[in-house]
Amino acid sequence: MLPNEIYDTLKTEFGDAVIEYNDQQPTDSFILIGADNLFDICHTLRDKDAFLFDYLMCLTAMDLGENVGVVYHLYSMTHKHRLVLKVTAPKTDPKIPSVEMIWRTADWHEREAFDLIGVNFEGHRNLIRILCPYDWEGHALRKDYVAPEYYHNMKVSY
Amino acid sequence: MGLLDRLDDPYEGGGIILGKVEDLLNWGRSKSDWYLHFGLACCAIEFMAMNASHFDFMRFGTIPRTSPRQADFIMVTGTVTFKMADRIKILYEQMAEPKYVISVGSCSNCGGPYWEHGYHVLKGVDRIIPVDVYIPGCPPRPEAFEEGMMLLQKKISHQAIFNKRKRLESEV
Amino acid sequence: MSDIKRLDLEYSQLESDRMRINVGPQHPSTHGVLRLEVEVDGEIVTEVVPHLGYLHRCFEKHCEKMTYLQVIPYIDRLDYISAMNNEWPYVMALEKLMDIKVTDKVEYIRVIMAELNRIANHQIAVATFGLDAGAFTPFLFFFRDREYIIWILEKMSGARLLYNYFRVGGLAADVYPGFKEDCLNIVKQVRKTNAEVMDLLIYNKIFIQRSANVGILTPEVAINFACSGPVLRGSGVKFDLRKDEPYSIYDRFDFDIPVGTGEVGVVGDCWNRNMVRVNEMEQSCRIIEQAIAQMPDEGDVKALVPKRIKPPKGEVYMRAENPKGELGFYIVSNGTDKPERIKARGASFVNLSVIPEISKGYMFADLILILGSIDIVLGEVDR
Amino acid sequence: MENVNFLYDLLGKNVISVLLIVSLPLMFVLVYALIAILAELKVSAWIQERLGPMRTGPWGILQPIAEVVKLIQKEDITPDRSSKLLYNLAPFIIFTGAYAAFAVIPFSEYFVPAGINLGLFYIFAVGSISAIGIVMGGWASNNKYSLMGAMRSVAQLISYEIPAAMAVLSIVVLASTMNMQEINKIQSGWFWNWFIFGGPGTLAKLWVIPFTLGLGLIYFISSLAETNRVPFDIPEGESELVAGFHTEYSGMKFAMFFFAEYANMFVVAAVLTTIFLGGWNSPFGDFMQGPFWGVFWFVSKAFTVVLVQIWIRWTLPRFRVDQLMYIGWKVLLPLSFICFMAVSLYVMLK
Repeated sequence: MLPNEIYDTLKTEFGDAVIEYNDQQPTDSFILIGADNLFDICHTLRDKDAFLFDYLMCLTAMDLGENVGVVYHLYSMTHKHRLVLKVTAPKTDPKIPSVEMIWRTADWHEREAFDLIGVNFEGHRNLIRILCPYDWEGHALRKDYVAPEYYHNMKVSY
Repeated sequence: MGLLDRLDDPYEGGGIILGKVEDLLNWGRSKSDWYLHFGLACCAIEFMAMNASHFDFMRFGTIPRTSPRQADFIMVTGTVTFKMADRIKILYEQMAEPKYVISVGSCSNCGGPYWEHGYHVLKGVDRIIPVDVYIPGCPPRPEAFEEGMMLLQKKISHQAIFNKRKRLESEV
Repeated sequence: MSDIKRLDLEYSQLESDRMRINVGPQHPSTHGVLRLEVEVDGEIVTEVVPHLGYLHRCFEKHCEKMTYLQVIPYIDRLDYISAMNNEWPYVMALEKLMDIKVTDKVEYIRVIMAELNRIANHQIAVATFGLDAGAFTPFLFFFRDREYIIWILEKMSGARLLYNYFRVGGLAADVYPGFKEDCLNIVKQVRKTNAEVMDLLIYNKIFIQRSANVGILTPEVAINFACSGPVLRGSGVKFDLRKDEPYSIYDRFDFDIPVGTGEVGVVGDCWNRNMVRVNEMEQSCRIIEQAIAQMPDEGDVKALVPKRIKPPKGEVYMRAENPKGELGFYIVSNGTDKPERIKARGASFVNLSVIPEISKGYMFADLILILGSIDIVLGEVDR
Repeated sequence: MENVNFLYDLLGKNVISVLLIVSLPLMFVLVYALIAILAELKVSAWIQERLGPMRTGPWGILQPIAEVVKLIQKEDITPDRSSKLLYNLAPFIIFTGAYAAFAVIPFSEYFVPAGINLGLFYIFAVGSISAIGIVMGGWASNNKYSLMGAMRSVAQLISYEIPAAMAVLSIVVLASTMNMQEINKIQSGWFWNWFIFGGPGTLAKLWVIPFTLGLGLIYFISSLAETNRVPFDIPEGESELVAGFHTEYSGMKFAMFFFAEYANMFVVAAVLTTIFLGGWNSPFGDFMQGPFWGVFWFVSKAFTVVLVQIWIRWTLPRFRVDQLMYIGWKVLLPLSFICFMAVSLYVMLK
C-alpha cells in the first residue's frame, strides 16, 4: 500500500485527527496526525489487515523551535510497505501519547526521547531517563540547551 | 599495609644490599603486571586485538584479572563519561597498592573528538585518577600499546622504594 | 502420589530471600559498559533491569554542530567493530537527498568492504560468545584471522578500526594493486578457520548443552521488539534488508539468508542465533567472491560533488543491514551544510531491549550467554 | 610400616629428620607451584599460537618468580565490612587442606612422609577441609559474587567427592589395602600391572579392564571438579562471577589461593598416579626401577596428568551449575557404582 492510499483510508476513518499528507521530494512522504488520536491510529495501523505495520523501525523526537515533534517510521513485515507518521506538541507542554503498549520496542526509544528532548509520553509505564544519569538536569538535544558547569564536582566543559 | 611502608628509611643511604633488594622488588613489580581491563569503547576492541596471537600482550608478563583487588594496573580504554566516572574512581580505590594507571586513547587522555560538544564526556580520566602512562591514538595501534607497556615497566623499574622522602628532597 | 503433590506445594510456598546482583558496568562479560541489575533466586534469574548510558558520547549533539562530512568519523565510533557498515547508510541517505549516482566500481568496493567488515564483526561476535561460555582458545583463533582482514581494510583506508572511508558520492581512495588476490586469500582463510571452530566450539557437546534451549526468542516477540539482524533471523524470520529491500547492488549477487533452523535446540535460542552468524560469514565469503569477479577495473571512485555538502531541505530515513542488524539514519536537512537533526537507530540498542523479556527464568550463567548471543556494541547502544 | 623413609635410615628418628621430612614436601609444593604456573602460562600460549611470557629471563622462565616477588609487595586489603577473622583465616585453611594431603603421598619407595595405613582415607578427609576454607572466604568477603562462588563450590565439591571416593574404593577392593605405599608395591612390574589395566593377574582380568579404565576416567573427571578446573570451574567462572570466592582477596592471601589451587591439582594427580598409574613404578619392568628413579617416574607421571588438566583448561567451555550437578549425580555416580560392582565381582571370582 502506498502512503497516499493509507492516508485516504485513515482520513475516512479518523477524520480531522489526520491532519496532512506531504509528498514533496526529496522528503519521504509522511502523514501528520494530531496527538490526541495517536494511540488509536497506531493501533489501527498495527492490527488492520490492510496495514499490519508490526515493525516500528525508528522513533525520533525533534526540537522544532516552538514545538517538539515525534516521527515514527513504520514497516510491515508481511506487506513490505513503510510509512512515516509525524506528531507535534507545544514545547511548553510536550505531551504525546505513548505507543509503548503497541510496539514494545518503543519503550526504550520513548525513554530516550524523554531523556534528550523532554517529550512527555503519556501512558508509558516506566518513563525515566535512559542515557544520561538519573540525576541529570535538562534535556540535552534541545536547541537552547546549555550544559551545566559542574556535574558531581567534575567540570563539564572547558 | 604492605612491605613498602615498613621499609621506609631504617638506615641512612640504604647501601648496596638495600639497593639490590630494591632492584629485585622493582624487577618483580615491573615484570609481573596483572591488569584490570577497563574496556569502555573502541580502544577496547583494539586492546582485544593486542591480546590476540599476533601481538600477544602476555609476552610482557601481564595477566588479565577481572577483580580490581588483584590487579596491578588499570587500563582505561575508551571514553569516560560522567555516569562512568564515579565507578572508575571506586574501582581505582579498590585496587591494592602499588597501583598504576594506563590511559589509552585520545578520549581518556583528554576527551578526544568529544572535547568540544560532549556534554556527557569527562575530558580526560586524569581529572579523577592519577595516570602513569598515556597512550595516544584514536584508537592506538597495537604497537602503541606495546610502547605504553614498556614505558610503564621502565617507570616501575626506576621507582624509589627505600628512603623515598630523602631522595625526593634531594631532587627538589 | 498425593504425598508428592503436597511436597511440591510446600516447596513452592517456601520463601527464599532474593538477591540483587549488580552485573557491570565493569564486568568481564557485559561486552562493554552495560549495567544489568539482576534479581536472582538462588541461581535463577527472576528480573533483569538494564541500565544504559555509560558510554553516552552525545553523538546526536555532535551531529548538529558538525558539517556533513565531519559527522562520518563520529559515525565510525557508533558500532566501532563494523565501522564500514556504519558509514554506508549515512552516505546513501545523503546521496538520496542530493540525488547523486555513484559509479559501479564504487558500489562494488563498498560491497566488498562492508562484507569484509561483516566477517570481522561476526568473528568477534562468535569469539566473545565462546568466551562467555568459558572457551578461550576459539577467541584467539578468530582474532588471528580478523587481523588479516584488518590489514586489507587498513591498506584501503589507512586505519585499523575506524576507517572514515566512505564519502558522499564515492570513496576516500581507490583500491591498491593486489587487492583482489588479498581478498580471495582471506576468503580461503576464513573458511578454514570456520571449519576448525565448528569442531572446537560450535558442535562441542558442552557448548551445545550450554547454549541450546536457552534464551528462546519467539518470532512474534522479536518483531514486536523490532529486533533485526542475526537476532531476528535466529528466531526463524527470513528478513534481510539486502534481499528484502535491496539497496546498492545487492540484487546482483546470489546468496542465501541463513536463519535459525533448530538443528540443535529450538529455533530462537542462543545456539541458533550464534549459528546464523557463523553461516553469514560463509555467505559474505560468497558475496565477496562474486563481487571480485564482477568488479570493473576502470572507473572513478569519486563522483562530482561539491566540496561543501549542502543537501536540499528535506528528511530521509535510510537503513542498511549492519552485521548487528538494521542500522538506520534519519537525517533532517535544513538546507545548510550542517544537519538539523540526525537520529541513529542502532541495531544493538533495539536488540538489547529484549534482554529483560527473554532472560527471565534461566540461570545466572545463562544470562551471560544470552547477552553474548545478542551481540551488542555499547557504542551503538548509548551513542 | 617401618623404615619407609630414607631420612630415618640416614639420620635416625629424631626431631631433625622429622622436620626435614615435613619440610621436603613444602619445598616441593613451592617449586612445583612455580613450575606449574609457568607451564599454565606457556602451554596456554602454545595452544593459542602465542608465545606467552617472553621478557622475564630467557623465554620468560623467571615469570613465576617475578609474580611471587610482586605479590609479596602488594597491599593486603581486608574489606571494611568483612568478617575479619574468617576472612583472614580462609586462605590458610585452604592451603593447609591442600598441603596436608602431601603427608601420605609416596614419592618413592623410600620416601613417604607418613606411611599410615589409611592413606587414601586420610587424603579424602583432609581434601574436604578446603571446602570449609572456600565457604569461609566466600562468606566472610561480604561480596555477592564471592558468596555465590562459595555456594557453588561447596555443592560441587561434595557431589564430586562421592564418585571419586567410589573410584578409589574400587581400587581399595582390588588391592585390599588403603596404604598407598602398599598399593604401589602391588603394581610393580610392567605397565599392564597398573590398576588402570586391572592390576596384576592372569588373562582372566581382561574383562575387568574396561571397568578399571572407566574408574580411572571417573576419578580424573571428578578430580577436575574437585580442583575447580575447566570445564568445572564455575565457582570462579570469570565470565559470570568475576573471580568467584576470591574476588576480594589481594596480595599474599590471594597467592595462597593460587598456590593451593596448584597444590590441589598435584594432589589429585598424585592420587591418580598412585592408585591407577603405578605410582613410582617404572612402566617397563625393572628398567630404570629403584628408589631414585621412583621419584622421577612418580613426578613425571603426575606432571603429565597436570599437563592434561591444563590442556583441557584451554580447550573446553564450561558447564552450567545444574548441568554440573546432573553429571555428578546422574552420570558419574551410577557409572562408578557399576564399575565398583564389576570390580568386586572380579575380586570375588579371583
